[in-house]
Amino acid sequence: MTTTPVAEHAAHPTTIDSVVIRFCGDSGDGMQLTGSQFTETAAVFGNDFATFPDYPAEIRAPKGTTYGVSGFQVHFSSRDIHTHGDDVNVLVAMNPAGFRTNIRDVHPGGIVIVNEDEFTASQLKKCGYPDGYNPLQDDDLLARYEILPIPMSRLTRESLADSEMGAKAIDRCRNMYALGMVYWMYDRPLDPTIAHLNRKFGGAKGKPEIAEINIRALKAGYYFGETAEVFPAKMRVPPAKLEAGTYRRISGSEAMVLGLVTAGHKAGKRIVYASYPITPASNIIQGLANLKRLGAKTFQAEDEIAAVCAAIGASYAGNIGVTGTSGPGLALKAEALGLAVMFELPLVVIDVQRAGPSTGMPTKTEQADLMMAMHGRSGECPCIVLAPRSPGDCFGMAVEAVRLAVRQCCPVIVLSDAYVANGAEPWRVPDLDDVPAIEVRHPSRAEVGEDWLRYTRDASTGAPAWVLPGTPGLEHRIGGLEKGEDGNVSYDPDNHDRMTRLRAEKIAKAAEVIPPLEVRGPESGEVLMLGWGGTYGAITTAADALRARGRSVSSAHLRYLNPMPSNTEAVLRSFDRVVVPEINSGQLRMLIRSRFLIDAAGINIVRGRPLNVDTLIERVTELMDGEGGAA
Amino acid sequence: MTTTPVAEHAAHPTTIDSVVIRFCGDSGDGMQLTGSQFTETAAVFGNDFATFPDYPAEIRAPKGTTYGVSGFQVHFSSRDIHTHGDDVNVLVAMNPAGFRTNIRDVHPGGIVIVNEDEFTASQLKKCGYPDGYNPLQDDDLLARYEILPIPMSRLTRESLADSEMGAKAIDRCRNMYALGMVYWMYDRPLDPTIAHLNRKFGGAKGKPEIAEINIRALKAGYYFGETAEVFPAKMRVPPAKLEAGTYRRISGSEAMVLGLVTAGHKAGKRIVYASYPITPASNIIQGLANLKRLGAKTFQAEDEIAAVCAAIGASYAGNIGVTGTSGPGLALKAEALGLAVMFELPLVVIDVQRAGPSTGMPTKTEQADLMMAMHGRSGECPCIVLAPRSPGDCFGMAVEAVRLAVRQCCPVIVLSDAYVANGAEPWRVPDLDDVPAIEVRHPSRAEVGEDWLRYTRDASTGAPAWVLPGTPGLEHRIGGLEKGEDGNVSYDPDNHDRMTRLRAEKIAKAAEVIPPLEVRGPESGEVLMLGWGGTYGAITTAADALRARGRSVSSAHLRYLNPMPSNTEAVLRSFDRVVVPEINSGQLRMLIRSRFLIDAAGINIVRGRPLNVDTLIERVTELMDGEGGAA
Amino acid sequence: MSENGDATVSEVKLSAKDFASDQDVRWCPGCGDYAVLAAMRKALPRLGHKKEDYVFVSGIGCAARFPYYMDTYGMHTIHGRSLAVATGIKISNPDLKVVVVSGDGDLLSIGASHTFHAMRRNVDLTIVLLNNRIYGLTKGQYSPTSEYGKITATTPEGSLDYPVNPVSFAAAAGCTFIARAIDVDQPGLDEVLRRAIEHKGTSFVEVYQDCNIFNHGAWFYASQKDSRAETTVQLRHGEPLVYGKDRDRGILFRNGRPIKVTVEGGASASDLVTHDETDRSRVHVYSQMSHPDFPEVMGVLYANPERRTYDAMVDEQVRNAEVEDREAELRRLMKGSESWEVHETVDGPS
Amino acid sequence: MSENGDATVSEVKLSAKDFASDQDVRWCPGCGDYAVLAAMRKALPRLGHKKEDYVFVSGIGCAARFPYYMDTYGMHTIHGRSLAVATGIKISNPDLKVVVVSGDGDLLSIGASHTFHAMRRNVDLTIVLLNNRIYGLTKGQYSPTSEYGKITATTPEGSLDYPVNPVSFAAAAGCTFIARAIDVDQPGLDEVLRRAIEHKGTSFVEVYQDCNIFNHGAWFYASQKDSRAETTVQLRHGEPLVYGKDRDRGILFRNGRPIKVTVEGGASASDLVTHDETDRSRVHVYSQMSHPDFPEVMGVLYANPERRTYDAMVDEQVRNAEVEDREAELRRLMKGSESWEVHETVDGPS
Ligand SMILES: Cc1ncc(C[n+]2csc(CCOP(=O)(O)OP(=O)(O)O)c2C)c(N)n1
Ligand SMILES: Cc1ncc(C[n+]2csc(CCOP(=O)(O)OP(=O)(O)O)c2C)c(N)n1
Ligand code: SF4
Ligand code: SF4
Ligand SMILES: [Mg+2]
Ligand SMILES: [Mg+2]
Repeated sequence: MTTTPVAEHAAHPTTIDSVVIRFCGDSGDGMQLTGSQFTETAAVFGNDFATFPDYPAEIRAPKGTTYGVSGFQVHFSSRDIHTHGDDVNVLVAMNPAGFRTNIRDVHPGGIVIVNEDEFTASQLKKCGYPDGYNPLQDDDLLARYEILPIPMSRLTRESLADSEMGAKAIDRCRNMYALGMVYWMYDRPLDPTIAHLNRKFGGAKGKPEIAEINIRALKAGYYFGETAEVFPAKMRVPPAKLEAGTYRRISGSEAMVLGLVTAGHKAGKRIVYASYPITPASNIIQGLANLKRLGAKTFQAEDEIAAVCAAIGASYAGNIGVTGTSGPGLALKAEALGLAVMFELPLVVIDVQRAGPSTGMPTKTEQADLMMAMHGRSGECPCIVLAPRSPGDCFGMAVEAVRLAVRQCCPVIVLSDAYVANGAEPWRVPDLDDVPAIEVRHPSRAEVGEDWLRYTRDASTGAPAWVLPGTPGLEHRIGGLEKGEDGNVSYDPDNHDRMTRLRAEKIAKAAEVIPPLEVRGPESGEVLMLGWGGTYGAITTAADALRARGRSVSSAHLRYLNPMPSNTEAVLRSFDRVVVPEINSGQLRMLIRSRFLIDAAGINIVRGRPLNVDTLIERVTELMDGEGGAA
Repeated sequence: MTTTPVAEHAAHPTTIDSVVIRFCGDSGDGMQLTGSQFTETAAVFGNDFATFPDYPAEIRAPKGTTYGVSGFQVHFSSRDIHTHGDDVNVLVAMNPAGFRTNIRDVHPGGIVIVNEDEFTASQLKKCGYPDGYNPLQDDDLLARYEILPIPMSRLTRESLADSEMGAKAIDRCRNMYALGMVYWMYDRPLDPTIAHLNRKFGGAKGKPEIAEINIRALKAGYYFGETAEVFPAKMRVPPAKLEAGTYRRISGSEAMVLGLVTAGHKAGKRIVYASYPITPASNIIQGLANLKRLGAKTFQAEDEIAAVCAAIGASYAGNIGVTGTSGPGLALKAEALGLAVMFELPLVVIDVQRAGPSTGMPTKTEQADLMMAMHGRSGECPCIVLAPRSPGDCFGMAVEAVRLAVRQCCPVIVLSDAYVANGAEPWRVPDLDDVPAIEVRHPSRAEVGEDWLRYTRDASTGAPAWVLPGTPGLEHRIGGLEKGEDGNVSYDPDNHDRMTRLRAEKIAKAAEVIPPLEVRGPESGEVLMLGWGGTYGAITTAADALRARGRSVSSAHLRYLNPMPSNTEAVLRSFDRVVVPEINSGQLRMLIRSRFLIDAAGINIVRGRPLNVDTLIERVTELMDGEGGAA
Repeated sequence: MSENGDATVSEVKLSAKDFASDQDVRWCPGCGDYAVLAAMRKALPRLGHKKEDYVFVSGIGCAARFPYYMDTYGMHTIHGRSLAVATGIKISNPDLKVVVVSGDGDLLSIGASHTFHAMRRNVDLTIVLLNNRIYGLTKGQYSPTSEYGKITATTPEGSLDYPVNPVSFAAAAGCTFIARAIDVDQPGLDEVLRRAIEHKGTSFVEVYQDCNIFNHGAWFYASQKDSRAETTVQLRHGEPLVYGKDRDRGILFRNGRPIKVTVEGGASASDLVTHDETDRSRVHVYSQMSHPDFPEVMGVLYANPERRTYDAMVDEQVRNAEVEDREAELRRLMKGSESWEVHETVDGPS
Repeated sequence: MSENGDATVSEVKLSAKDFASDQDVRWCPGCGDYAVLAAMRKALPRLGHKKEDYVFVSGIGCAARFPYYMDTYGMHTIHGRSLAVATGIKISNPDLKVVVVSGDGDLLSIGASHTFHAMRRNVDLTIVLLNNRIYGLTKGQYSPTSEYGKITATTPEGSLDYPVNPVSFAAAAGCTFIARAIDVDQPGLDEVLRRAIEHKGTSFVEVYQDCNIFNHGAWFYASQKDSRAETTVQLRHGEPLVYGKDRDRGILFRNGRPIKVTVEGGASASDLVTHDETDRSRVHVYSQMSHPDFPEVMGVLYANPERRTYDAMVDEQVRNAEVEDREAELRRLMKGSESWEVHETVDGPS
């Protein structure tokens, strides 16, 4: 069935186990598409992979500027990998600005494929190189990297010389030309991309001529690799040995959307997702807006406050109210979260964290909203807090969030982040039957009997019932004022003290139904690297590497931040030292220290980027060898 | 000059050192006025005192209901006291609802003066007593308390029988009648109250006839005491031995207002106070609105977000921008506080805490916003946090807030609470000259030179300069996006890491200019009771009492919560055990544990009321004697 | 709930008492809110919907205590956000009858944006604004409807901002039902409340409400028996705008502006404006009629039952899209457009 | 700053270049924002105020990047809050010239309440709304001015809420200056920007701005050379509302509603409405004129320089109250109305 050249030319490529490749260029150069296509192909080929798309806050910053550079990194491997990779093995730079901003991430000796046609005096100047300087002639750089200048613009044009399409459309095919070359280098099939292009431009959109020139450019790039012999030997990254099953590529946002609708289905409820657009959370509302066929309702509110309030209203009326946002939006929702805590209604709140404070760096990642999620409300106002550790894990955490919100009748905050949401990995598609049902009960007058009060609690969960308006005979009022057990206003001092404790106990009780904290590596030893959220890959890889070097280092990752798994303290106490790497100034560390009085050390790097495995290895090694670390 | 009976009848009263008296009745019974007048008189007489006004959230709840009861407690003494007193020695109850809700706070053997005319069947029923029951005939109560039923309604009417005023106006004088009786009991001068009544109803308001009947009722009550011999012996509470100086009675809100305008004066700046009304913070905007003569500008904004934003704008344009609110309002301001942190402009934010979460119990006190003040914003977003410990201390803390905000160019959050704001105490009026000047500098182009950048930092403070629009040649842009040193947008990862650290260091640097933490009692020992905010009085009194009983207990009070005084850790480590009593679930305790890894224990009582001295003594004793305590 | 998306009609005959909850009413004696509560409790039984299908929603303020006193479902939310919560309720379950009752501060100051956007969307709910031109619960600060120059707790020298005109506000937002009534006028209240609740779409009722503690008499010009005939015009669809104790005065419109005229012997009545509640453009003219220059209009100013409601359309989009076999569709979705199989310890495909 | 509260007039002649900051402009190539920036840079030098007296304030969005590109003082605040910050600036220092530039989402969705209240107060500032009927910066979700049924990232089946009419909104808020222009019309922009900035009070300018990435062509009906004459009417005070390539059509008002007529040989021109920018009531009629039923009005719709500004009145109240000797007054205040002296170790007064 394969009509692409793969079968014919897969002669004797070198086999290697992992490659990190990064595509970069102007925001308009289609780098996100190129990267995703490469990923898709790696996925279908059977590699494990992890991706890191990185783009500017500007929609389409002026061409050729450094702040307009868009990048997409893919780490693909025949091993089980966890990160997008620290160092780049192959950089594809479509213009000087891309080259300039990305070259320092390339591993010494790495391959750098550049579109030399763009390295003109004016372009070089635009991205800030000194007059007369051309990095492609810089001996230092040439010595450090294997720089391959290729006239991609010209080659693309030539390969499409007979096309009727305009010059602009043709120039837009450069990314496919580049992708074709890279496919050749790594001995990849072209099929998935060809199919994608046909899907994208054929059918409804009805621009098959666009599909055609893109496919031709892709193939031309591939043949160039074959013919020109400018590239080092063809390389092969065999499929990874993953657990058996059906796999797909999934991004964090996609997994979150899927998790929500799955949870809704399992609860027999609609998801009502109310949100206000904000990077990097907008993909969730956009994803759900396309899932009306599964009963999801979306509401683009006038602001974040309206969004969370509408979600509260939706839960009150009997659906699963969910709201999602990023840090500044969560700050705005604080007051309404207090109301939800008082109401004791199910509510899911997703915070896709980005670099702050304030507007900060909206497209960059960070983990600095943990303390806000824990404590950012007036009064004693506890919520459940969860955090997915990887793109695929968003599915499970979304289901957990709904399950716990419904069970405990309280807000559950899910702390995702830009890296998790935008990144992608292979995901073993679970069998829908394996996702446990979410039990929902709405009492009727007959069921509850006469003595029942609105805030009578279930002894096992500590939560009151979820009573729906429309139920005859259970009319009642709820509010944000302190309430007695009947839901009416109470200013009784002892009642307030009791209610405060009951609300806290209810959250703590969730610990009874969450899985224990697992340790990767030996269950006791010198150092435990403890993480949460999107740093899972980096921490796990670093700890594995340290163990491979013979160091006594294990790792553990908290997906449940509040309450924490019941065995957390026991796990931590089994190690001489707990080290908490975070993309913040030490927020989980603070929780660990205050709860357990354990002198946890921190590795805190707040650069708006995922943590670097090498840096973690270095810092933990220093710490173990006594050279300090930010305790 | 004294025309009141005091001089004549001050025969041989018994001398005692302290009395706690509480007036209670319907919201419409004028109990707040009665209490303040008693306080004013105690003040002028020279007692030390502390007050606790306690009123319902409803403006004027239906007459006779328990939730419509308004109370005012005064503790006055010839000693140096710190709290409004746990147990009431004398309760004045103007109606059965007041009696019912307050009787349990009366010390066994205490005097209970009731207006027996109001103890009718219908009134008794309204406040929920069972049919046919009258507490004034309850033998248990009569045995436990010295209950004095007095027909105050009738006596007031009789004393004003010849007045031309209507029945309603006459009935409204009952509170003055009651006050007169109590003045007799405690041998107090009537002058201050008479002067007050004349001031209030004379002059501009022009209702001297109202003043007259009130004064007559007051005197009639006094003479009743003299004649009727229903009261136990007249008692005398001599003036307290306070430090020499000029004193006045001051409430927390008054002191806050005064502190702000004083700070403005010392900085040579206007105070621009932008706020949205909310209990119990509204008194501050209302106080400042009346101080236009001192240059204060007030702005009632459309909501709390607009208020904080306007305050930021005001600071930007060169005045001292201040905003004030209570918990739910602070939650709303979170996003804008992040902006102020990014801008690095001076800003003062006052949170008069009330019982939460959500709307909670708006007129009741609590200390549960500390963690929100510390961490309730997205990203790494540190602010300075201060907390006055008593009504008078609000003056000093307001001045400190302005001083630190201007010096460090950052938001300073002041955590007051309902108890501190509404309570009153004698306050030694400082000499204005003793309040140090607040240095403000706004650079000009000439001063900064050519190389200067907007976010160049002063080495000693870590803060950038406060540059004003209107300054020729220093035009620049600031924003909430991460910035380079020039203020322009920067997405550079290392810059973000650096800026995050610089903003944190700047806040930490404030520790260099704040006073050390002081210990009351021995500087080391078994237990240190550590507090913050409005619990100062209760903690101090409890610790003093424990020491008096020979226990090794000292106390210390943090007025600077972030950064903490540099000697904090040293102070804490000098004691075997640190106990942190708080009206929350353990927020300062959490900070102490995480920072210093000290196993601080908590005493956490969340009843919407100030802590009880006896309870503290009991709990600390238990703790020391090994009977537990909530660790 | 019925299948066809309408709240079903109650079979048992209910009375005003059935709509009274067991909670003591905690407003100040003499507060205008009592009258509105009484009118509401009386109006609902006659609409025939079931008690359990009503949800009263409010923000914070004196007015906002309203839900506690109705024996229906009720939510006392937070300051200014009632309409956002109410919108969520309707999106979630369009069959519920949602009535928002709150104050002028709540709905037009902190909540102004949500009020505006709910109206713009035409969410099917009723908004009853208890306008006392003051902040009651927080003890007498000026509100967005307070008159210019008002002396209040926060404005000892007089307020400096111009009041919002609630009717203009609603009209600019495209609200599909706009009405006005006075607390002491029970028949007037009864009519507008019932029509508002029956209206499909966002209905807005401004009630002139006396706060007898902090702003007593603010509406006396319109509410007192002796002056009411001169200071208000009761609108009736199809009837001319006539007012005055002797019904001898009337209103006509010229160049988009109202003009007061005297009706001589009823002859010139034909020149007067005939109220047409379906004509949105005249709401603007009505909004200009304010005391003391003009009598103020009372009753239903505007009613447009044609525009579809937001919640119904949201529901429709979803119902049109929904698949029969959700489970199968979900399985498909989970697999995604591209998936691949991994078998135990494979070593490469070729 | 001068003593009399007006920003002083610049002595050096400035050019557009002087108002350009050193920052690269980061909008998409072809974005309509560029034209507004160019017009602003050109307009300011001719107003004669000093550079340092301008503060440009914005919220968040593509449009909101504006301040970075002006070499004046500038604040890029947070989403929706620009007017609250700007109000604080003016209260603090009424002498500054404050110009707010932001997008339709920023000013009319999350920021709607602040926009409304600033206008209601008549704070002396200029609001330039860059209306592209879309959320640009967050990549193409529908905005409060998007047309009903619009297909966007969040509304794949079409949006369901009715758009805000910015002009009606401003009119309902009592805004004292209302104008409209199109990004590509430099003379039109120049006029309204200059007049808006010179206006004392809140001035509002709606600019039809093309987002050529997410909503390209939204305004083509009004902005394209070939159709503009038919789809827009340029307002000029005192002149009739005439439009059309051959200026052969006009507008008249009847019963508060606009009507299109053909002007035969210029004869019936006298029946046409003459634009009177001081007449607020006609803003309402103008706001009803929308494409495709009517040509849309451009230029200054309304200008009322009479109403005093909020910031000036706040300032005046304070200046009237301020005492000469602040120090003495403060000492008095500190002592309060009742104070007493304590002397060392006293034991009671009598
Ligand atoms: C977030 C928040 N801000 C402020 C308040 C304080 N507050 C309660 S009600 C109210 C205004 C009340 O005025 P209005 O809405 O007109 O109702 P009224 O009491 O006059 O009926 C305010 C400012 C609050 N509860 N929450
Ligand atoms: C509190 C908050 N919510 C949401 C966002 C995300 N956000 C940034 S700009 C924007 C809307 C942009 O639309 P508009 O105001 O019309 O400006 P444009 O980009 O179209 O010029 C949104 C939703 C944010 N930055 N902050
Ligand atoms: S304060 Fe005014 S509005 Fe509130 S309950 Fe009392 S009278 Fe009514
Ligand atoms: S996205 Fe649209 S509005 Fe934003 S810069 Fe690009 S073209 Fe302009
Ligand atoms: Mg009100
Ligand atoms: Mg826009």
